[in-house]
Amino acid sequence: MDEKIITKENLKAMCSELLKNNVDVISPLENGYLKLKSGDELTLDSKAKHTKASFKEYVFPKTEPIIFYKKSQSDVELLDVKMEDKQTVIFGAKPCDVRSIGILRKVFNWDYKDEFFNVRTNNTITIGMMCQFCDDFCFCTSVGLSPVSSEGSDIFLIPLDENNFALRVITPKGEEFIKPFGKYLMDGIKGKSEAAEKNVKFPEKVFDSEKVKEWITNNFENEYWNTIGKMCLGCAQCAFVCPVCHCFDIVDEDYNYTEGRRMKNWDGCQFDMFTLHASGHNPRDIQSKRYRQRISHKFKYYPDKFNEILCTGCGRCSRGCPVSMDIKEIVTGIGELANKV
Amino acid sequence: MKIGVFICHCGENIGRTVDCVRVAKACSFFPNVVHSVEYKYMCSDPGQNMIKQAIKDLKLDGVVVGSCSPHMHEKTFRKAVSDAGVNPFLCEIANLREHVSWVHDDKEVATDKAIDLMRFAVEKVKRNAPLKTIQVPVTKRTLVIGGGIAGIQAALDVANAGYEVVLVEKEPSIGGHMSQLSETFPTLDCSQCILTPRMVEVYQHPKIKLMTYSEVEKVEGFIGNFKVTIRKKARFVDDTLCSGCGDCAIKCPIKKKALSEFDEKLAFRSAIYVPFPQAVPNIPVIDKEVCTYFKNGKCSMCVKVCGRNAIKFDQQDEFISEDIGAIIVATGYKLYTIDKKPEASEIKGYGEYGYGKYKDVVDGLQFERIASASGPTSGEFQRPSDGKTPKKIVFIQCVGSRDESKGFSYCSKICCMYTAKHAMLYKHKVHDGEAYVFYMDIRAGGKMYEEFVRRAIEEDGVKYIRGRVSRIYEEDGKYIVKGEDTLAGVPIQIDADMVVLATAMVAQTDAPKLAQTIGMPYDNYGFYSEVHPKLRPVESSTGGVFLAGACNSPRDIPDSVAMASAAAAKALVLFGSDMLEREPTIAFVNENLCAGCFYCKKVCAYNAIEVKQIKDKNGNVIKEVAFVNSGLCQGCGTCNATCPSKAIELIGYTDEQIYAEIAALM
Amino acid sequence: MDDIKKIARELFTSGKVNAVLGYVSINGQRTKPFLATKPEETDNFIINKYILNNLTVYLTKKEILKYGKIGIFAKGCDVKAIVALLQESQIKREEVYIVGINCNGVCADFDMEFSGETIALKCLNCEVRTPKLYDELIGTTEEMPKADDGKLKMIRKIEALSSAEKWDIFEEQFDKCIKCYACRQACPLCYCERCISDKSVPRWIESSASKRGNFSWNIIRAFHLAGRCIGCNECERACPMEIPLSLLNRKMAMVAQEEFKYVSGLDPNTPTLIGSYDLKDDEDFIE
Amino acid sequence: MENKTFEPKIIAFVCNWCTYTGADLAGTSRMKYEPNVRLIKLPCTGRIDPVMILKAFEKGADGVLVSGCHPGDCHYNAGNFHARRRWIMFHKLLDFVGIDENRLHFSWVSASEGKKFVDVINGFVNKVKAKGPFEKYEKINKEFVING
Amino acid sequence: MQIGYYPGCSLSGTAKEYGKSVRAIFKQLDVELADVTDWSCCGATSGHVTSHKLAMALSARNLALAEKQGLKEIFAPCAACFGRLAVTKQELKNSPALKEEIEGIIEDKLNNTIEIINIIQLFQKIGKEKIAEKKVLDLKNLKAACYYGCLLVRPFNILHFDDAEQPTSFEELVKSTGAEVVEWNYKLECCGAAHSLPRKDIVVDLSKKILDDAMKHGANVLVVACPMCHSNLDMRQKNIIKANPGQKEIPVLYLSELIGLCLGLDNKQLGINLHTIDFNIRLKKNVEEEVAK
Repeated sequence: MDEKIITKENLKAMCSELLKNNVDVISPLENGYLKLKSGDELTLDSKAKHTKASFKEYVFPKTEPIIFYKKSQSDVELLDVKMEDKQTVIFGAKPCDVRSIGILRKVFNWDYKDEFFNVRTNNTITIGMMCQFCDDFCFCTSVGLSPVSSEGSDIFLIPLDENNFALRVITPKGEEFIKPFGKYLMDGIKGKSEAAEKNVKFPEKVFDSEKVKEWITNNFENEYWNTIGKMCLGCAQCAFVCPVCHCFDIVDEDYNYTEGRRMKNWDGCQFDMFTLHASGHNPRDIQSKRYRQRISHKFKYYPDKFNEILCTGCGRCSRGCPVSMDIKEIVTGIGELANKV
Repeated sequence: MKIGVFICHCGENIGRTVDCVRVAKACSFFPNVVHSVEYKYMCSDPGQNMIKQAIKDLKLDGVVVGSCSPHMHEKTFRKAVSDAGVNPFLCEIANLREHVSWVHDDKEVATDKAIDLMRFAVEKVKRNAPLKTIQVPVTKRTLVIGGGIAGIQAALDVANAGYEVVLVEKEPSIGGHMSQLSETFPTLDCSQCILTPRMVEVYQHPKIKLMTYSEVEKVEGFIGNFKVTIRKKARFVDDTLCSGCGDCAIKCPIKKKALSEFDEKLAFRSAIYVPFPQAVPNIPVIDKEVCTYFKNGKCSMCVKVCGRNAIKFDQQDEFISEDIGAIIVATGYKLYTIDKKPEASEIKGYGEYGYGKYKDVVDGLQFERIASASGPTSGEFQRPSDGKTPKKIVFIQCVGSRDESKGFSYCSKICCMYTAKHAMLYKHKVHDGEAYVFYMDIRAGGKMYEEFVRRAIEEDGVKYIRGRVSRIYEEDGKYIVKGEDTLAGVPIQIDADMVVLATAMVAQTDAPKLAQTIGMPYDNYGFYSEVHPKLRPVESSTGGVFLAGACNSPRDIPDSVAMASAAAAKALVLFGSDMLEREPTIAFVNENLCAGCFYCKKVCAYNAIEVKQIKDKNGNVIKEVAFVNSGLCQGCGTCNATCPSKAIELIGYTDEQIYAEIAALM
Repeated sequence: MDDIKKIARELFTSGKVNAVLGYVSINGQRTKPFLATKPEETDNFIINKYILNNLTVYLTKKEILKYGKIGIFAKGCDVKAIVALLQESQIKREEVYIVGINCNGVCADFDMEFSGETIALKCLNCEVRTPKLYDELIGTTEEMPKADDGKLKMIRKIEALSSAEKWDIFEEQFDKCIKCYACRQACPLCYCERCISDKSVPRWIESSASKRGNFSWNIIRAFHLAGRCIGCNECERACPMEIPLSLLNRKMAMVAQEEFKYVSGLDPNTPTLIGSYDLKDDEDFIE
Repeated sequence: MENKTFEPKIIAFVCNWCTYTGADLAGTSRMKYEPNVRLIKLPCTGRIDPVMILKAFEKGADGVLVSGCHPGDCHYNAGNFHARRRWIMFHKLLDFVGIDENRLHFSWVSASEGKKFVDVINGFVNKVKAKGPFEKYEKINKEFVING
Repeated sequence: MQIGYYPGCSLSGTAKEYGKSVRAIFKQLDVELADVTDWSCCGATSGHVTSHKLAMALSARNLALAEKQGLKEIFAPCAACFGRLAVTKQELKNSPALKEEIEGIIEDKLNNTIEIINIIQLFQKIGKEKIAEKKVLDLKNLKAACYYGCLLVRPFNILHFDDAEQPTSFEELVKSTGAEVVEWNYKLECCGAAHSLPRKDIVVDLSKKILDDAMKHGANVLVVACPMCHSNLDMRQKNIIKANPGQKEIPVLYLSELIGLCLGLDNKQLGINLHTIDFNIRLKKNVEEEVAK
């Protein structure tokens, strides 16, 4: 399908129609990625700062039951969780967010297929949008993305002016999705969207991820880790707002004497409990080791295993860090060390 | 875990309102329950044998009995379980009688509640740990606090059994209130005549260390192992040198500045003084407040007359530490103060009786001194204002007692008797005198007591008027006593020469302070609390601390003496073994989790939390954590609740156990 | 402001400390905490309106403790945390060298112009602009912009609501919680070896970021800080979900003051609020 | 809908020495009271941790009762004083976040106050009955129920 | 200072002079008395012996009116009114159920927050300093026996402002006028109260004892703060004298009148001229001479 043009009004109308059809529409608003209540709420501001958290919550919830159980005197009965078969549309997400689903899909479908993730993502249409925001924390270009990257989007929007967007269909799923909305689309004008893309300010590329990976491989015991890691407070803010951090913990919770649920909860590698063994031993006993793990996982282990950097350069973790630790600065530092070698 | 459940019908007591069969059946479906039965009397031998047999046959390692209150039969069932080879602490009791069958009518509802309580207990027992009682050694020395008749009796009993006693008295002499009394009811024995030999016996007893003019400053430790610090107040007289000749007091120029405490302020005493001639020890003290030497350094008459150079103006308070196994508290009482409002604002004084305003309105102890042969009037009945013999005396009972609006609601117990005695003593000496007693009820329960009161009324002609006095005022040298004769239903007015108020026995002013020092409970009135009013009347709830006499509640001499002997017996029971067994319900610290904030230490009433340093292999201190002294810990669990990360847990009531009980609600 | 770098350097050269906790500038006004372990590492030290962090949080962290005696730059409010840590035996006075900062208020966040509009709420009515405890004092106190205490107003407003209305407010706020524990980690007084929320036997606080898990966590967090919280508000600043945690903390501080005349963090020798008692404590709510 | 009257579930945390014994006394005196309360015996009110109260609500209690020895009568001298201080803070906190004061009741019941025990139980049960089920807490409890 | 004022029936009837003097002196002392508009009977005497609830409702109505007027405190000079209002307040506070019922009867809501104060409390509020400041003449010739009667400091479990058996606050106030106060025994004894009508003989007997005791202890004036006491001691004094030949007269003043004299007001302004027993001429003369000076 050729590139089309759609007005903001029509995008809103589209949303309203989706909502009427009982589709969940998620879009970045001032207070984060929220479920819209009406199409009018849609802002689609490509110049807006990143929301505090990514939309990860909607494909990989902060907490969800994965099984229910009923205990009797000698037995336990297990009951599957019925997933709601409901379509979700993520509307107007930044390229660095949209990309996350593709990265996550790999880990959730590697040895064990995570049905919860798969059902949700299969039911999700992602409508990405070109990003015109760039601050000191952004570094998507250093991890192979860009503000105009449509990778991961089913449909991609490029703002042309206040009211008009170029609409590019990226995947067949997107094509299928947009069909009923043909009435809202106008034919595109050649070159207009490309010109808009050219105008976008790209963040400067600050490190070479290959070199970073190589340095990490060879510098497990480097003093650098200690220097940067000791200021970390050990919360999981960075992991929980990150579009691609995906660690989780599984706990059982009774809700009465005989019945309960098994919950899958977000977890974070910066917690001291994360690697605490039952014996009391903790291989990552101090914060700098935990911080090393975070960086290594993102820039070495995950790339090694899945050929994907576990980072989209969105800079969220840095913006929200209570002690202003900046992943961009830290990995850039690694890059510099790598260059010196 | 294999748990056996045993439901007791308690004859019909439980069975009548709880469907025990249904409870047993329901319990059989609880996870881990492998055996669930009911029986008529679980505490009977066959009942206990059922438990033992089931433990053996089914290899049970947990037992829950649904029966009466654990306060009744927990020990019984624990013992049965223990006999069958299972740790006694793996047995839990669900209270199906006091808390269910006796308090509910609806059988359905009661049975449901019983099942719930059983579930709580099953869930708890699953998480019980096998525990061992704690063994602690016993120091076989007794501290007796208070040298009144109760303290004297207790000290003598313990000492005569062969154990050392430290007797601490805050006044310069032992003897207490009994030494102030004239004669005693109902026999009219001379109080001092029967008391003094006992005082001397204490003084001469090789096993008794007597410390007068001393106070307990600090009590550390626990049953069998107390460490007590005693403040020996400076007497300014060296007790090792003084021969008790009394010359100093005779020569002391201060004669009319200090009122005698012993004579209840009806007479003067010198600045250096022995409270009364028969004092034990017969060693004077100097009253710093009135002594001229201490005021301006000008007089030292006593130093001059003392042949043994025993006067030591530079003497300081001494602190003496004693190792003690048992403490007997016998601190006695004081009389209700009526001349001014007591500190507690809710208690109003008896301003309308004019005590403190009219010299001839006196309280019970003052009248004792007036009646006493050793008193300021040498036993002659003279009224304080002008020394005239009172021809008409009004006695008013229940002043401060049985009167919620002005004093205390309790009955002071001895006043009926001492008033009858007072009136009788008066009538015996002033034959033409008239004695009126205003009373509310006459309470004369005791051997020969009622007879004694009848004698006062019938033989000695004391006039008893049932009613309260509303007001006393002076008119022309007479005291107009206005009241009501409730039997006749008429207002009554008596112009008396003297009025005696039967003021109540109340707790010592500093009773709460001592209670806090020792760490034992006291009631709203300031009397020390016994563990159980019927079955454990002489034990305080603090282990190893026993009570004797009026510090526990108002009581007379025979009761005090009996109680003192009982307390002594309790101390001796304690000394009967070398080691003590204690419930293992104590706190325990998980040192890995302890962050060393020491909130546990702050809330511990027993100083049971100590600071322990955790060191690495090189001996460097890594951190400081809390450590529980298992001897001191009494197991209240306040530390457990206060600890934010639950690094300290109360064994027997762990968080896990309590959680399990809560979770068993639905 | 005094020559901050010089002061910091001198702490090393005089041998007073082995490491110094201070603020370094990132770009212009933004600052971040930094532990200098060598004199030359103090070159970027700065004091400005954006020294938002409460550095005392580091005083209980193992990796920092190993340096031995630590120098710390501390505002009055931060020093309150030091006082609380002293009360709770977490630090030894002689192990910490306090460079007290006479404070004229800090900005609510980075990237803002400092004014009466943007002053951090905790700075309003601050009574410890000159720290209560220090070894050395720098700076001077000057006039501070005045502003409305919005949080206090909000507390008063909530107090006036019905139980159901209050519940709805907090249910909505707590529901946002993702259990990242940034509030806990940023809190100088959350130093437990193992937070009760991380304990699983028994699990008093469910670890799920479910509604009830979140409710328990937020209530117990506030309760464990009741009478202890010194009001630095780092928890709220750290919260990525913007839960107004200070409402609870301040409410508890208000109760402490109203009921017990207790203000935390003023005097290391005062008995702590929880851990002590008075015979005359309020009784009216108990039957 | 439901004709049956609402029977609240109430958990009581009581100390062993006073209130539990007071409840025993109510029993031995054959006094009758409402059957809705389930006692959990603890050594002392000092042992009562606010997390327990919260957990009781979480487990479906419509009300929580806390009771121990009168001030000054604590078997452990000061456990109830420390408890009282904690409760002051905690009940104000719960009130602030919207847990109705009528659902959390504090009382002193001594070993000799069987009658008071009965009054406290009946009074509180009636109070909670008047309030109805704790729907607000039920709602957050039922966020993830078996396929519901 | 403004204060709510509940005069009660006596002060406009049998105790007119009390009402008159109260208004006069508080004006002098810069206290504005804001009358409770549309006030009705307080429920004393026949009220509360007829029906407990009627008495409650009557007082409650007045309290509700005062609340609506925005008054925070009301001053009731009559000891009986004061007692009824204070008791009602307390009882309704103790029993929410009763309060609800009474609210139903009076068809009005009651916050029940109003403070009720009697004349002594009001003087205490104003302060002796204020009286001293406004003092015109010293009443040093007066030897006053202060008579509390039964109601002034009772019921003590509600009042708490003075000891019910040994009160001293009245004397303290009277001393500030310069008058000497005598110690005597009958300051709390019963005057016969409402027996005034059905059993005059009882009043004669009881009140005589009070008068005698006061004179015996050297008093030349009796000071009261209750209309009932005043009528028994003043109005019935003639009967007492008639029944007891040789009985001497003693003038009986209201506390407000005594203070009024001290503030320089004259007999007429204070209504002293309305008394049965003349305020002793010699005393009056002394007072007038002082004024002249």
